[in-house]
Amino acid sequence: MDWQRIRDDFPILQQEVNGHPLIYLDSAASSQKPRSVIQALTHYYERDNANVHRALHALSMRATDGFEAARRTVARFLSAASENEIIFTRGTTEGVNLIANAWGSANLKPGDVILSTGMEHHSDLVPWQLAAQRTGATLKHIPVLDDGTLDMEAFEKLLTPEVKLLALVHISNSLGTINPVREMCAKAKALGATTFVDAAQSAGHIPLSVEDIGCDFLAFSGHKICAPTGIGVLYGRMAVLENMPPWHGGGEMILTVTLDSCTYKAPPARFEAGTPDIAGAIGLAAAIDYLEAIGLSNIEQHGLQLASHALEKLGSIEGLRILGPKTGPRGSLVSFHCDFAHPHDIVEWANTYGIAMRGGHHCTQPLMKRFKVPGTTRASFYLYNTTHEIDRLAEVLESARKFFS
Amino acid sequence: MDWQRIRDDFPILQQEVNGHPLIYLDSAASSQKPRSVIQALTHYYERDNANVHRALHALSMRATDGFEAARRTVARFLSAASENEIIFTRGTTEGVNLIANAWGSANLKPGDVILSTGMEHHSDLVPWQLAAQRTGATLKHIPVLDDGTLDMEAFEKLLTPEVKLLALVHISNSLGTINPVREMCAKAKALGATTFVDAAQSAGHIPLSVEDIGCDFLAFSGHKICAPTGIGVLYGRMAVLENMPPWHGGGEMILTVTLDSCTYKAPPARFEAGTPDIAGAIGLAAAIDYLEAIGLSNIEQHGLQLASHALEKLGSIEGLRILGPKTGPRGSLVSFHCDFAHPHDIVEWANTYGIAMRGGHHCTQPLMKRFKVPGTTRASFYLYNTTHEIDRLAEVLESARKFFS
Amino acid sequence: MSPEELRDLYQSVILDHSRKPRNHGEIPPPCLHAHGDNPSCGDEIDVWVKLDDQNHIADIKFTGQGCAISQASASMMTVKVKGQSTAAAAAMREDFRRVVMGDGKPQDEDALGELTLLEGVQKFPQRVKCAMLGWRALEQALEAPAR
Amino acid sequence: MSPEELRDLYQSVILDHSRKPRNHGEIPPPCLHAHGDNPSCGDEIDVWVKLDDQNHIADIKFTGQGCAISQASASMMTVKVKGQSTAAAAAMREDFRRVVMGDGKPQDEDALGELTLLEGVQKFPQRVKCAMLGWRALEQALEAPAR
Ligand SMILES: Cc1ncc(COP(=O)(O)O)c(C=O)c1O
Ligand SMILES: Cc1ncc(COP(=O)(O)O)c(C=O)c1O
Repeated sequence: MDWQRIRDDFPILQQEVNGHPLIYLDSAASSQKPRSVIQALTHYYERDNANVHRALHALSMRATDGFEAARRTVARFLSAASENEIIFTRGTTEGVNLIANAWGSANLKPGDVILSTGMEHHSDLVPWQLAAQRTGATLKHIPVLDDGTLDMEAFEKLLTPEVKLLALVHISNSLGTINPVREMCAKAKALGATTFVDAAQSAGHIPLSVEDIGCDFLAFSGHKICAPTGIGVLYGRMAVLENMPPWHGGGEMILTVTLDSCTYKAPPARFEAGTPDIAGAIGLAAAIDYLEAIGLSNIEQHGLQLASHALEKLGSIEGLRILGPKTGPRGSLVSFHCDFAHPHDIVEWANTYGIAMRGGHHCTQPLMKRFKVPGTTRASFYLYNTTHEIDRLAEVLESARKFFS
Repeated sequence: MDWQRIRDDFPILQQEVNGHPLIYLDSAASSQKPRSVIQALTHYYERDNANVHRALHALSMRATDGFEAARRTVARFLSAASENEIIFTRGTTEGVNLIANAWGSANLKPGDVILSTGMEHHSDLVPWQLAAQRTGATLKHIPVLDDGTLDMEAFEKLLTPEVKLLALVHISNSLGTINPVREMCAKAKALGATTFVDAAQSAGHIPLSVEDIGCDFLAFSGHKICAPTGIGVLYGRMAVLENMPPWHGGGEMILTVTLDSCTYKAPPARFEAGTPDIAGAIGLAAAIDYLEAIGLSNIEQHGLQLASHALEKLGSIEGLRILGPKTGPRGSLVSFHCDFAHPHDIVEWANTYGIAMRGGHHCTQPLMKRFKVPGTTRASFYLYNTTHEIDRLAEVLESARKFFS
Repeated sequence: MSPEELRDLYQSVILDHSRKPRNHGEIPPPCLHAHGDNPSCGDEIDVWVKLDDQNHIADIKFTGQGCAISQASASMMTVKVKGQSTAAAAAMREDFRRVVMGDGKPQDEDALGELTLLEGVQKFPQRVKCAMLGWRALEQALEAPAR
Repeated sequence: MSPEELRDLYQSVILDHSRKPRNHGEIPPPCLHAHGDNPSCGDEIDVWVKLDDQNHIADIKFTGQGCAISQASASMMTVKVKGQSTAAAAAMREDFRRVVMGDGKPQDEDALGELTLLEGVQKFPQRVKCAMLGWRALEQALEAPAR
């Protein structure tokens, strides 16, 4: 795989920032888009755009075909049993809220436990806090160990028959930890719990199969896997989806409506009220096609290589402490604390040299408290990054250390 | 205004369908996009794309600036008092659901009345049915008269002190009726009710001012006003928004989070959990700029002229009955019933001649029942349509009449 | 789609059935009945069936509303299945599905008779469910409990 | 942003204040106190103030955590406002805001003294709220009920 050539597919990378070639190390926040995805949007708007469903004119049929083909592409991408298990959302956050509301309202009651972890993104934490408030269920968290992995002993203890839902992140956006979601879902399912995996950081980075993971729900965001902003996916096992009441009401999710009542369509339509982000779904399919042409296993390897290189290079900088696992597989990001400067000062410094990173709590405030840091600086990688860029980052961090110390 | 020239701004219109120049008469379902909007998307993805907020690197700052500038553009477009009254949604449907949930859960109780009309789109009906079920409030509907206008005498009677919310459509997507939203909101407000206007069919078609209408909430969809799919707007008066609990939980809507609880940001952030459709918002601003450059009053006049022309031309076809007001101002669409053929046969016939229309219930099943039709055929217009296209439609409908009779 | 293909879709026999549906009406109980609809477009067909003691369709009627294709197809179906065994009707349904979807040759083209005129639907995939609506209702009626 | 502008932002005086904050710590009650934070980045400043009977700032201390700009700015602020009247402190805050936002000339540049070194913030608009954080906390403290 010629990773250098991949960079040519991304128009945005061909620019200078503050007089330096852009080094984009913020893909965990949002990824860049290859030309083929941008063209899929342009093509759609210049040739096929119309509203979907109940389509009898040519444009509307083309738009509907493109939209539903995108659903099939996503189903294949996740190894879902059927495309009807694919619900289009705005992103991971909306997916979690959908489950917390539609599934939660029908399945949670006082005494029930929602089991989550201490390393969840706010988007997989706040919806459960709200669901707990509404339903009287209790929210519990599997603690995080010093090495950034989950306390599996504590998990075994917390996993009681009261646990109705296990909600956990696949790859932590703040630590890079890869959680053993398959084993954990299997244990939870054995006790009759429903399972949700937040795949915001794993989708598009490693091969992903809901069949293999064995979860009931899984969510990810298109914008993090080379697709447009505004589109995401919630996968739900049909046996679970079928028994869920709707959440958003509106056009396209109903069968028949009178002024007083209505009946609902089967999933996925039941959960897709209103005009969807048609172009976004088509762009998402283009992104998946792009990633699959390169190969998810190749992308995974490349990502791991970048992370290992960063661990080594950044790990040797004085006063810089990397959070999360130091050995073994990890997500393609490093999150670190510098004793010589605050994350914002580091990010500002790096930006002056054309390097884009993110500093702060990364929407994981409880985790930052757990590690007693006000925030971290995070360099996150994707298929278009190179070890050379990481070398340059190390140089710039070294210069920051000298300047701020 | 050279309306013929406007057509050149829309790449999609330069195509043939089934060997005939495309005549797109389905803008009430979704509008086409001018080149400037498509370019705004391309430009964003090729130059500025990054996640917004907590932005310290160059791309992220540009993305944040673009996104927040779009909010100001929308605020100006609606004459809102502040850009903080603008919440980005996926579309009208999500906007209604947001109010029905966030506002509804805090403000509706048994005995309260939600007053709506018999001509609402399912998206402004089903969310209120669900809210009524959840809260014990009662949903009532202002009847529709034979001429397609609201029964204003019935409105006066239905408007009791129990009415906590008036939710009504500005321009009916199935009739073309323009409701007197200003007067109705004023009367409802005088009784202390909160007011919502569904502007899905009026935004981008006529000048729109929340100050003038005097409503508390107003929603519209970007995709119907030349903007990308996946983006929409909910306007909320700050005094009302401030007192609303959140709905979706997640990143970006919280101030501080512990594992057990959190505090929320002020509006609009409180209602925008997760990564928003950044490119969509920027595309929406480009669409508004485009429409404002042409002038909303000009667009309104053009739309009325097209509707009048269609009333005249189609009205003279034997066996064709037009629904909705026959005189005075109306939305830029005509919805009709043909005694010689079913809407789907008509739409299919027209499509063969390159004409795109929609046939069916248009997500207003109760209204179809009210007018005792299984559905209608709808020709809907926008700034890129011409009277010549309507003449052609009349010819094709005449040929359908001959064929099917 | 050319105007020719459109005229193929709406052949005069088809339009004739849609304007003057055969076997239109209801059968009073006891009989088998099912309601079929395409919620996405609003087409509706109700089918009433009376079986004899050898499981032959002794009588069949339908009512409904919708596009010419759905109504004509239902009308033509009632003509063809009347007097047939339920097994023969099921075979005919499968053959008819092949015709309208362009999904291989029907097993017994002759049995379909003028129903094959609906093969124009092949060119209009979004109309397949219109053509199949009556047949779906018949299938459900045959599985329904007698009333 | 050039490295030169960055060095302007982080002048040695500023870094010195951020590394060795002046007036660091708490004042025991009775005093005025406020907590300020930038939730979006996590910076925090607590300010404690003791007024004398002529409404002059007899003592001021702060604690906090965050970027060099927010902490240095707070430290420099405490040095400058100590001994000043609350009115003078308010005028200084407004002048300082002008400097960091590049929003016109300050009324009394001399009073600001080394605080003007933070004018490099102008080039980094997203850091304005960092520079203003301590001042916002002071403003709130002066409006807070004594405790
Ligand atoms: C009057 C009206 N309200 C609401 C909607 C729903 O809009 P959307 O599907 O974009 O959410 C529509 C669009 O079909 C409409 O015409
Ligand atoms: C682990 C994780 N979960 C959830 C989210 C939320 O995704 P989105 O903002 O796209 O809804 C993110 C992205 O920041 C994430 O990293």
